[in-house]
Amino acid sequence: MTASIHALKQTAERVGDDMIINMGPSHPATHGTVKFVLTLDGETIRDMDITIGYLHRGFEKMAEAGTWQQVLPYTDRLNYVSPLINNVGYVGAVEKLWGIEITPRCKYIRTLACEISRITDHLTSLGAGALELGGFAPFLFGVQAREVLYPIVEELTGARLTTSYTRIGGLRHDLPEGFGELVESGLCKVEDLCTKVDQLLTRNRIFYDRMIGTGVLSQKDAISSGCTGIMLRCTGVDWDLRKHQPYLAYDELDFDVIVGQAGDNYDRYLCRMEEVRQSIKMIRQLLKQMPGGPVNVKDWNVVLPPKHDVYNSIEGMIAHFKLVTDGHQVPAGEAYYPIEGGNGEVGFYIVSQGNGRPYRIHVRPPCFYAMGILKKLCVNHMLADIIPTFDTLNMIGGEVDR
Amino acid sequence: MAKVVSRMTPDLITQSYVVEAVKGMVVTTRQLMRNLFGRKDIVTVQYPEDRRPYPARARGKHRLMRRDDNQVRCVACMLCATACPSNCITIVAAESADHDIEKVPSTFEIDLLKCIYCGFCEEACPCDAIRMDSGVHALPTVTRKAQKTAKIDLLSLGSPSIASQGGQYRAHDHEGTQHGRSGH
Amino acid sequence: MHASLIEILRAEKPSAILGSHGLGDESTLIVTRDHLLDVMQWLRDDPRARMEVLIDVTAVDYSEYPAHLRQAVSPIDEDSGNSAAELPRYEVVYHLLSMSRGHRLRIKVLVTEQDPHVPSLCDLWISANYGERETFDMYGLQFDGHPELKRVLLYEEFEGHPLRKDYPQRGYQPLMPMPELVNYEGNDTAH
Amino acid sequence: MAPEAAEIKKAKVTIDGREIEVPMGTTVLRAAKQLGIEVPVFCYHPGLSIPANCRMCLVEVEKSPKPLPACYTEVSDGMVVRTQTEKVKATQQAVLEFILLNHPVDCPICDQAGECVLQEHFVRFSAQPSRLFHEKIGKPKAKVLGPKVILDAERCILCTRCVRFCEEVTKTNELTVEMRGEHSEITLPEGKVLDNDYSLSVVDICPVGALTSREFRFQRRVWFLDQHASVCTGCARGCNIRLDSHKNQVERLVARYNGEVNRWWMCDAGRGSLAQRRDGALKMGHVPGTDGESRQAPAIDGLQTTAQWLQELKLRNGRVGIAVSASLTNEDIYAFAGLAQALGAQVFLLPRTPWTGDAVLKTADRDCNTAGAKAILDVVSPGWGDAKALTKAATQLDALVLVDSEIGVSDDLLDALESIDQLVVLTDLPGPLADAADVLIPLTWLQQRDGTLVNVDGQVQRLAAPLKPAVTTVTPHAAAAHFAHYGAGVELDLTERSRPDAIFDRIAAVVPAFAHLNYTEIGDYGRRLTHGAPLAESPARVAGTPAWEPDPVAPSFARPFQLHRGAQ
Amino acid sequence: MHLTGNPVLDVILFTLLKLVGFVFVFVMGMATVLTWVERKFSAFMQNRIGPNRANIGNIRLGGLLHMIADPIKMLTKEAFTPNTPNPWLFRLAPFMAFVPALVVFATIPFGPGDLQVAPLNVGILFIFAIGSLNVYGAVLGAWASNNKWSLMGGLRISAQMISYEVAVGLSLCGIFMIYGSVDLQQIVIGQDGTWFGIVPKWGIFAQPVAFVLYLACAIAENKRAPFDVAEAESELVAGFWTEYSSMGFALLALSEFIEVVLIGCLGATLFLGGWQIPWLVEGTGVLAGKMYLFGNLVPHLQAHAWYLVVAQVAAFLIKAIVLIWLQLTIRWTLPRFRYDQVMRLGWRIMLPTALVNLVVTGIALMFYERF
Repeated sequence: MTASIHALKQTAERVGDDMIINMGPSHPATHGTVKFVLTLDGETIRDMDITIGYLHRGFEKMAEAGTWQQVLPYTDRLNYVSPLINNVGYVGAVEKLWGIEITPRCKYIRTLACEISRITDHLTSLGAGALELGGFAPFLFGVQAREVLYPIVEELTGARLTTSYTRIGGLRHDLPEGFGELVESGLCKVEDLCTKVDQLLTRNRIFYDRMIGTGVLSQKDAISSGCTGIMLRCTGVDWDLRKHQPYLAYDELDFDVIVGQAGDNYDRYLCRMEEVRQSIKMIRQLLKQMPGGPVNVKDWNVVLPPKHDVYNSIEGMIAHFKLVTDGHQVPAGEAYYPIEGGNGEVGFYIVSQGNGRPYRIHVRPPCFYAMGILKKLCVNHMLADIIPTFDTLNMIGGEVDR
Repeated sequence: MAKVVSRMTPDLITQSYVVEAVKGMVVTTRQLMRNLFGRKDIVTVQYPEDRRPYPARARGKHRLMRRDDNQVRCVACMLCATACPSNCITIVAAESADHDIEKVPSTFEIDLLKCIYCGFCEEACPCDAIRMDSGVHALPTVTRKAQKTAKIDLLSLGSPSIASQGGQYRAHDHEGTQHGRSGH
Repeated sequence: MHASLIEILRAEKPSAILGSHGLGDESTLIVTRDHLLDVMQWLRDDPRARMEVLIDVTAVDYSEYPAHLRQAVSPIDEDSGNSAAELPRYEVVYHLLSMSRGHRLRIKVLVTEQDPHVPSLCDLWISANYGERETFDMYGLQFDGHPELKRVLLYEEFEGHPLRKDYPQRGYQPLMPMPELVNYEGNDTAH
Repeated sequence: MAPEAAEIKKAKVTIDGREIEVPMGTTVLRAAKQLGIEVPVFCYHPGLSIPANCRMCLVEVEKSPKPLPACYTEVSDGMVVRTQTEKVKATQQAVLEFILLNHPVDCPICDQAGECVLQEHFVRFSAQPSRLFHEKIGKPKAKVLGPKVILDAERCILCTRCVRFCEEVTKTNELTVEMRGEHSEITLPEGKVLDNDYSLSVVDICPVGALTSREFRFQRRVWFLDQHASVCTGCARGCNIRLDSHKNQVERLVARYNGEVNRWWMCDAGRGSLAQRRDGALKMGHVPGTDGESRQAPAIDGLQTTAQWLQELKLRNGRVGIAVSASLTNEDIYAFAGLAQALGAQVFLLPRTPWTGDAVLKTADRDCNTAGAKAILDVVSPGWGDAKALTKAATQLDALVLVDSEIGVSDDLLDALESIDQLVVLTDLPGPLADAADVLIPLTWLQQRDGTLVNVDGQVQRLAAPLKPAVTTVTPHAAAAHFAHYGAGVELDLTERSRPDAIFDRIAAVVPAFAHLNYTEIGDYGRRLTHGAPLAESPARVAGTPAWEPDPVAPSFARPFQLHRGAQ
Repeated sequence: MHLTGNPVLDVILFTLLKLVGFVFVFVMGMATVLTWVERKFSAFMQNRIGPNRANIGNIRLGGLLHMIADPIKMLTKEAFTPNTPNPWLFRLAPFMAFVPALVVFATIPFGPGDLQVAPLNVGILFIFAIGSLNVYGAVLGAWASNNKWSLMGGLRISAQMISYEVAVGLSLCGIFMIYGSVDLQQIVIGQDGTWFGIVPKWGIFAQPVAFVLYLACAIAENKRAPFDVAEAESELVAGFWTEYSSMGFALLALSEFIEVVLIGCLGATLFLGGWQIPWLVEGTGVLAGKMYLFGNLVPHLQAHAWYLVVAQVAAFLIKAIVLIWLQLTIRWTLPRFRYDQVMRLGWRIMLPTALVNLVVTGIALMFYERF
């Protein structure tokens, strides 16, 4: 006890009049659980120590214990506001390593799922940002718009959040009947609600006073710190994996890469807003161009046989049994599969030892590297500026801490 | 190619606070009025009384399907327990008195606290014996033990499965699966 | 693109390259530890490479990897004097991305168990800071020259490095030692 | 067929473009195997004759119009074989389709699922949907063949391995094939029952789930099992086994190939030998309480009491005897021999009651380490006595430390032991000796110990402690070290933690027969003693086929992928 | 109205009656109802239903019973006191916040004549004087909480309240100048009648800028959104009341709502003509004012029909409620300022504007009086 008091005294001497204050881990603004130890000079932040890892669940270690398939539910919980993107990224990595070419319809449905998830991701960030700046109504409009999409996701996958939708070589389900109309009606509502959020925030001086000029990220820093996604594009860098290294069906879609100019919070807010609109546009195209055909590849070593084959023929039964008990026999090797997640590049780096169990799975979470630059964005700004900055960075604890 | 977002340049009107604040208040007041008189946009579902219909794919509490004679369809092959990422299924197999069935689960227990509702068990089941389409939520309980759902509870949600099994031929079977012997 | 980049590198820095392969659109380059900084600097700055972004830093512990398959992930040149069966335990894996050129490259460094030191890339990329901290946290590899090499996801008191293969799947650790609790009955100064 | 290197002519064959020189008479299958090329088989078993009836191993041979079975076709000089052609693949698919034609959709209720060769081959070589449009042929299911084995005739692929096993190995001829064509099935001839001592070996070699063990039936799915290499302790043969456990509970024993000891087989009695301990091993012993009544106590209490007694006896020069059984590991024997030296006590080596051996594997001697125990005692305590000597000496002993209760106790001996004041019994099983003991110390049992055993042929093999012991029990050599330290005031010449590897090093240094051995080098298959222990001619070693080949279809010991789930 | 026959006792009893009727029934009642209304209104604005679960049997009244359920809950919760050097200050703080907020209602005229609990001729000054005590509650509570976040909230609130006190005072000066009094009843009486027969002679029309300033500054003074930097939940957890639970929390929350009512009442009094009903009855105010000077209400009531008085009280209440509603709408529409922006707004925009407004008013009055 005395030792700690002594240490405290020393700290006090060292920092003089500064106040050291713990922000988090259970602080309302640190959604996703993170701790900032702030050295405050009045309201100005002089130093900032960021502690992450409160949500560390050992995803990468756990993944080594199960089969390739059993990793999938863990990926739901990485970025839990856009789980489908993680699902798609993970199976994409396995398929890349295995050299499996998925069917065109599967590609389109995965792209569709990704874009729906991107909207939910951005809306969460927009809404949470508004909430933290005290705007409860825009927050709820954002969340409502997200809530329009979650039932659609549920209709598609069977769960709102813990989707576990993709399968190696395909998908758990095909699109349900009438899905197109369902999505279209949902998109209209989302557009309407986004307009409301826009009306409430974008031109409001209280709002833009807090957003413009805070959390300014320079292009150089953004690139050097490995920022991707909105964090990178807000600085004006024209880089979007969907456009520049297209995967799935993105090269068949017409959309724009949204970039900002100043790299401040306001730009990030605007980029997110605009990306929601772009995603809506993409979803409409996807539904229009949706090809027919099967969703799963026709290889019983990759995808479980159809149920009626399993129930009624020994061939199907055996294939089913082996795939469940032994897991997918992914050939030895390594692969890195990056896709554009809600916050930037989500990359799965996988190493296989040639059997049913992953040897190593590593996730490259976009926010993790963005957290590395947060200190630079906050120091010498006001305490209150942490809130919009931290929000537009959109840290997702599940993804950063894994 | 890239589209640059249009940043608003603050002008006198936006800088005066009042105009945009009033505009915002118009938005909120409009919602208020719409909902106060007519509840036009209200999205809240009064949960226990009103329920949103679950989609057909929604994964709820598990249920065990039955055979025609109401016996449990499960033959304790343990594929669900194998596929389960959270190890929540406990099955003990036993010899069945029915010579045609041979193997039945004497215990089939799902710890719903451990379950993550991923649906892998339903997907892994080779007998259409376990399903998660019951549309029932796992409700909270006071003790942990109460969440260990036993076979009888799971069966109570079940219904006869129409899927044929073991190559057994039935008239209302799926198309194209008319192979296999008639049950012996 | 990749192939040519690897060829250029092999020509420019022959002593730095231990091996390489290209699978699909991915290329892997194994670099000697001594030349890591050099190669990385070159990759970042040379106009032919222009890998502006260090996308990711991680490591893999190959101690339980089947030796006969190791060549698939560690493409060692046959004339380098190394054999896949005797490769060191750890590999630090860097993923580089060039946004202006649109290509990617994986760089690997072999690290032995006895001498787990790698030069830090913090001077080249800001992202190396967190990436190397995480790798240190999970594998206990030392990144020489890192400004604050401390745990990032786990707590300071954590013992061991969990992603090493010899760390048990269910390794229970005592949680953080609690500081002395204030006894509100006895120590409450207010009463 | 045993290769006589000098006379055999060599033949050059090309398999899949790779050339190899093998002796004439070698089958294509073996030649391919030497090249590391795997040819799938069902009916072929290296320990049995070759019927070539499953046709799974068909390969293309140049100049042959039809594919030939690799298992049966012998190489000839200049032969060109292809195993990966489209034709071979089509053949394999056709064979699998044919085999599966009448195979029931039984995987969910089949014990073999998970280690079934049919499953394995199907996903690797076919994985095609069914084209069957007629009813499958029904055959008897769950037909009891004998006390241990049950047959599901529908699942049978008629590889006839079991029939050949009964003909060629046990020579009991219980099984036969009846009927013809698709109606063929394995049956017992009238009046016969599959009750020979090796009946469970047919379960081991059955590539599918047609023959299953009645005891193991439906007990556990095989992919949940943790597999451990170990040695059977049922008799002096020391058959190599794979011990499959689940949650530290023995589920079954499977024969593990060892060309020097048991090849592919093991007897039913050996498999049954663990059941007694699995179900009824002692977890608590007893010590005399203060009121004269004995009270239940864990091992540590018994150890302390005994050490105290030994100390007192030492002060008053009491006579102490130490009786060990031949079913202890070398390390245990050595430790107790060392203790006897320290106490100045006489050592007695007591055997179990023998049973009837047979010509295949089973030995009459039921002790798993007779050879090792004798080799060590001959050197360390040359004057060791047998059961008769103990009966004679018992009356003069003040105390007797008796290790392992499963020794054959005659009534004479039991009477003699009653005259001993302080009878300390260390054992893993309850029984009359345990009841008679003044102090009873629960021991870990053999499959819970790490240590070495020497089999009847002088093969030193290692038990690798596949199971974890109960915390209330103690290993014998640790007990000996405890007695020596606290009872005799002597440190045994062991390391302080008395680890078996350290003791083994001591044995190797002291006992000449072990001199060339090293604990870590014993490995999964054991090493021979050079001299010291008798080397009997093993029936396993002279029985014909070369001894270098494990069953190609049996699930190998180290499965490439295994779910270790719930093991903790 | 003869209550006892004894005029002195009558006055006392009548005062008590006003106290109960206005302060306890209306103000407290309104504050209590506001706890529900605020949630219900915000819910409707955001397409929700809002509180509706509290019930007696099957009677829910749309959640109105939450007003009863909440105090019961508050009362039965643990009153947690943090490990603080001075728990008494910690306990005192809610009262410091609550009592002044309630006391100032004494001078609000909620009806003509004597319908004012304490007819003070320096009414508005009294309100400022007492109202500014309010800050002590927040500051003491913040400091006594022994919590850095609370302390920061306390620091922010003290600076903010003191700053806006000036602005709110200055913004009202124009009103005093126009109506020539600081007596609230006089100001209300001054707002009788219309200009050009259409526009009521209300403060809001005479001083529109002052009205906006007043509303903004008063909300800032009351530290409600968008000026709630002191309790900004995303920055300071809950600012100065982070550590409060049970009735301490209830009092702090209630005092905030009482101030909402106060801002509404004061705004109605100063800018919306108080209890005046424009176009309908004119001159009653003047008459009532005269009556008041005699300290006896009885002739007034006799002179005016009772229903007119009731209507005027109702008019006042409705005006107050409209302003309260306005505050709620602002609260649920706007995001929050940053602390330095609040201060900048207060000193660099509000204060100069108020001063300019004052000067312009003065000049206008000068011209008005001269010509």
